[in-house]
Amino acid sequence: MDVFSYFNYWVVVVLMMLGFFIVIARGNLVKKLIGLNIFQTSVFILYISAGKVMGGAAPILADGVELYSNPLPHVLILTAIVVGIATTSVGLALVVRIHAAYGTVEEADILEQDATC
Amino acid sequence: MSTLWLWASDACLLIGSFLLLTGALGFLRFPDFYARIHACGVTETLATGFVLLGLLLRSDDAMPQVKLVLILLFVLFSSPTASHALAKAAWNAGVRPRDNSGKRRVSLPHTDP
Amino acid sequence: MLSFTIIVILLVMLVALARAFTGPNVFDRVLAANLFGTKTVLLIAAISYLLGSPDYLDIAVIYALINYISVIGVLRVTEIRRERRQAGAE
Amino acid sequence: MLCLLVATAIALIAVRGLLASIMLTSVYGLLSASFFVTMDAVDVAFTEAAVGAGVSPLLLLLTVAIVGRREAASNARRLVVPLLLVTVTGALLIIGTLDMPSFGSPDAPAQTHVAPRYLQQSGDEIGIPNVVTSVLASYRAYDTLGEVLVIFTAGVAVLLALAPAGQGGSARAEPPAPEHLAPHTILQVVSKLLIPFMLLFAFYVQFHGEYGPGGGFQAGVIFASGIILYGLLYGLPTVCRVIPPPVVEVLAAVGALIYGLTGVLSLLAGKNFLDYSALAADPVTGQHIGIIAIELGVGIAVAAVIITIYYAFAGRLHTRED
Amino acid sequence: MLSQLPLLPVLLPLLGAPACALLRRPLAAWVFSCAVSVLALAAAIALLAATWQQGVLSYALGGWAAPWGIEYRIDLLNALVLLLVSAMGAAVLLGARASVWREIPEHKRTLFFVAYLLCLAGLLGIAATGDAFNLFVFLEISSLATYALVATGRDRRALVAAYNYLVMGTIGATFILIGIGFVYMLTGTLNMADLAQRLPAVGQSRTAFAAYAFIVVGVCLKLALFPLHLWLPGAYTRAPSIVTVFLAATATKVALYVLIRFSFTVFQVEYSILALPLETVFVVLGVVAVFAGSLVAVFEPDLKRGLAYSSVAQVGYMVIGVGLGTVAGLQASLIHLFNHAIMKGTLFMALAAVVLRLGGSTYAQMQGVGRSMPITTACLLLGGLSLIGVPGTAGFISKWYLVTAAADREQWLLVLLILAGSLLTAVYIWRLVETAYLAPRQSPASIAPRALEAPAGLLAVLVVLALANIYFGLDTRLPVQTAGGAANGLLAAVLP
Repeated sequence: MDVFSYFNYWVVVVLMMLGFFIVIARGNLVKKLIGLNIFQTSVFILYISAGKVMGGAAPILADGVELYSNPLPHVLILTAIVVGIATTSVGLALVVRIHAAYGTVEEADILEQDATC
Repeated sequence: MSTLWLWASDACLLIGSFLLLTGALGFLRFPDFYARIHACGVTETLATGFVLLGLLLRSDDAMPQVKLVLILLFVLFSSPTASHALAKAAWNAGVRPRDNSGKRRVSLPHTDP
Repeated sequence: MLSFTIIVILLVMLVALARAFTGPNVFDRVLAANLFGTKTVLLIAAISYLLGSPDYLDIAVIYALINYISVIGVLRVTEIRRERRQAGAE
Repeated sequence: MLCLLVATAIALIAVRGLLASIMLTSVYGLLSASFFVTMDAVDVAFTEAAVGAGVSPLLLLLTVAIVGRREAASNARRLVVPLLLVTVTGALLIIGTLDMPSFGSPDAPAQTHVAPRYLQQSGDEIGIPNVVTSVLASYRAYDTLGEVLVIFTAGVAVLLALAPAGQGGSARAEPPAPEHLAPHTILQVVSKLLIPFMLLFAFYVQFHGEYGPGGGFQAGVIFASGIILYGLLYGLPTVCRVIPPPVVEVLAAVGALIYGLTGVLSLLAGKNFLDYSALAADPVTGQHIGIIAIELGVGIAVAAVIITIYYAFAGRLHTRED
Repeated sequence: MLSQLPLLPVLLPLLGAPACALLRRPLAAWVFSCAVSVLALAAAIALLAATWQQGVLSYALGGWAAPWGIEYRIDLLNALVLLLVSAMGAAVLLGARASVWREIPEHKRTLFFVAYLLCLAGLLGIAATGDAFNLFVFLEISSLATYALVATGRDRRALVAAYNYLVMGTIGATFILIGIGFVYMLTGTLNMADLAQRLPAVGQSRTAFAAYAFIVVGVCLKLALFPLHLWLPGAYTRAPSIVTVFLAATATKVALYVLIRFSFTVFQVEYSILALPLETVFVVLGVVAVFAGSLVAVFEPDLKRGLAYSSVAQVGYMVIGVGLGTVAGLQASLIHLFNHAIMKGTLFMALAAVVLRLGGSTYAQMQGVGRSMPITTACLLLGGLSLIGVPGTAGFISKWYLVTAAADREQWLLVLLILAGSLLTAVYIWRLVETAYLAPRQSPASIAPRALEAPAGLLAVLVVLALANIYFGLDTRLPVQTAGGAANGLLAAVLP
């Protein structure tokens, strides 16, 4: 049980790091945003895992149910999801503009163009 | 809920699961795109129907039943439409069926990797 | 029986994921994503019965909607690209 | 389930080509949403399904349609530093988890300190069964106002980045060359059947949020998705005629203002900002009115902003070729 | 109305922004945002006065008491930062018209002001809130608005700068989110005051350590502390001049506030300074930042970019103050926070005028600017002197307090290094003097001969800011006493 109790968190950590890796290792601007998305979603999973109560029900009050999962992380993550999609959309808008200005969305090509002019 | 309903539900779920598995097998093993879309398209609609029916037989409230029927209707509408659109788009994009040996039978106007 | 169905669905999802990964072309991936979506609908529905809370069915409805929209979205987008490429070539 | 998530993420690293990545992102969204369901986070699953598997892949798709889906091979030299960084961060996180309360334990501080009050008393104080909605819309209503403004900011930011010149700042696209829409009869017919149903469902979600999963945000997303579907099939000019972009932009601001003014109203009534109990003689009724009002604001703002963002991207899609 | 005071500075711009979006005419939008920001400033001044009189003010949003609802908790520190941010926000906006009309295309101007108000509201919200998660939400409002504002720069490199800022900023924000999540798991609360009570019980656990580490790294990304500063020069250089003024004067200051708040209020000093080697980490990073930033600034051909690097250096000074971990160090840090906002505001505002008239801010373009734009250049120079820390200017006061604080801890090497850093500053400011006054005007014909001085609105604000440098160099009561009170308040609970 003890190992299992952390297994959940560890998987989340692995997920976060996979997303984080995509963000910093990839040169494609769109792919970076995808990585950012994965990174954020994994943090959401961390929060939600923290709110789970074994044997609890969804936090919608009903007769005869005593044990509920924690509603607070759910609320926080609802907000965080919105923040995530907002960031993604702004990032994508910038990518579109960058593509219009440079004709490419690869970081290396952009750096090259900036260096030459 | 009587045992009879439960049995019926189990049977439906079993058939549904079987269909799902066959569909997945086809999706994994068939040689080209059109065969694969056939495998999923056919089994998917039927399997979804059976699984949802199985679930339907398990519930005794009105609201979940209504929702299940809604889902069922929606899937019945959208799934074939999506398959159709996909196949059509693939054809327009120049994806062509292959024969048994895996070679392209129809020459391609232009490729789209 | 319910849990058996859930396991089967998870299995099918794995297959779809494998196909989404291997491709070979875009449409296979779209198909895989579509399959994945419909299987999620079933999964959520089944889970909601396993946990005994029919509220979850709302989520299944959403999945069905979203799934359809995203398939259409992918198709339209690939099409628009092709049209524009052709327009550019002419 | 979690292993499936890991598999998807690894696949995302391995796969090249943006379209495939987007498909996998969508799958990732679906999977994490399913995971949220098993964690009892119904509302979150609802939102993640609509956003993670719906809106954000759609936006990514639109972007890829504009910028192309090729992805250059990454440079092997560049991998060392990221790997190092990731390993260090990951190790720190693992260390961090070691002293955590174990997973699912009902005795963890998170479960015993603040949350119990929501579960035990929101029924009396707010009077609606969905505790997530009570916390979201009343106890932590200010966060939610912030959330609405975040999405409003995103709309402003996207417009600021993508607005074409000479049109008063709105994302109106000139009608592009006639689109080749002929081959979509079946899709159009079926979708026409489905879209009203979707919009209806959005309203159901909007007003059912007090009793079950759902609420303004989810409803807004669903509503916007329906409109986007319409736009995808009938072309941007058609949908712009039905719902003109300037109207949507005004609605986005109005939605945010409805929320804010609900708060100001309670302020004028002598209570604190967003204290809905000032809105009616009976505090619980006041809470009801307040929650309905702000959820409406959230729904309008979210739907309007997402449609605006869609217009901005789709406008780019059509006008770039000149 | 008095009981609502803590809310007003944030609420006004927060609701002003969507209302401003309804205005179609850019001029109306500008007037409206000016009105809103001036009102917010008035509220912030009243708030500071109220805090002096009544001590800590608490405001329960939604009428729900603290750990259950969100709380605004205003002590001297909050009030100081609120005042600073709203004052700079209002001042910059008042002087913004000419520059914005020059640099932003017409159809984007209304939206520009909306984004500006949102950014202001976000920063003020961060400074006012007493709830950890609410801080994250407002951080994102201000960040998103900032990305949009930076991206409106005319150069296409502004887009890349904004994108890089977005990626880094989001990583930072997500790190903060992880940290807050860990803390929440440990204590079950998000309210800062409540956290401060409950954290000591679990303060020695590895989870708390990781949480603090993530929050610090995340905040330092926003703060642009030395190794994490990579986004700053690009963003400051490429953003429209007005945005640069605003960001330089406020954004990093608010980030520093967050760092201080989390280190001293939430995680408490014994945990953050004494039990961990963080003292050394902060001081070393600060010193490295001072030298790295200043050295790059010395060799930079573009003054705007040079000043951006100088911001990296100045952040270093502030972090040194935090790292000293004494009341005096913290006070010095806060004074510098206040003064640096004023001097960088002056410098970048003057540069906005220069860019407006000359089209660029490289040393080559600015040759002989002292003769064509005398008032602007005088203000620029005044800001520069203040940056060096010449006696009689605000910069001298902050350097003085910093050196005294370091001397108190008997860190003589540190004292030496701080003074050496000032010397480097003097080098690049001298370069400015040389270019502006001593160099022959490059080609008199290419620059319009007369009427080069900046337009009156901009110039008035600029002169006020420049005089503020001198005023706060002579009459130091406001920043010194408030900072002292705030530092005492932060450390009183934990230091004997």
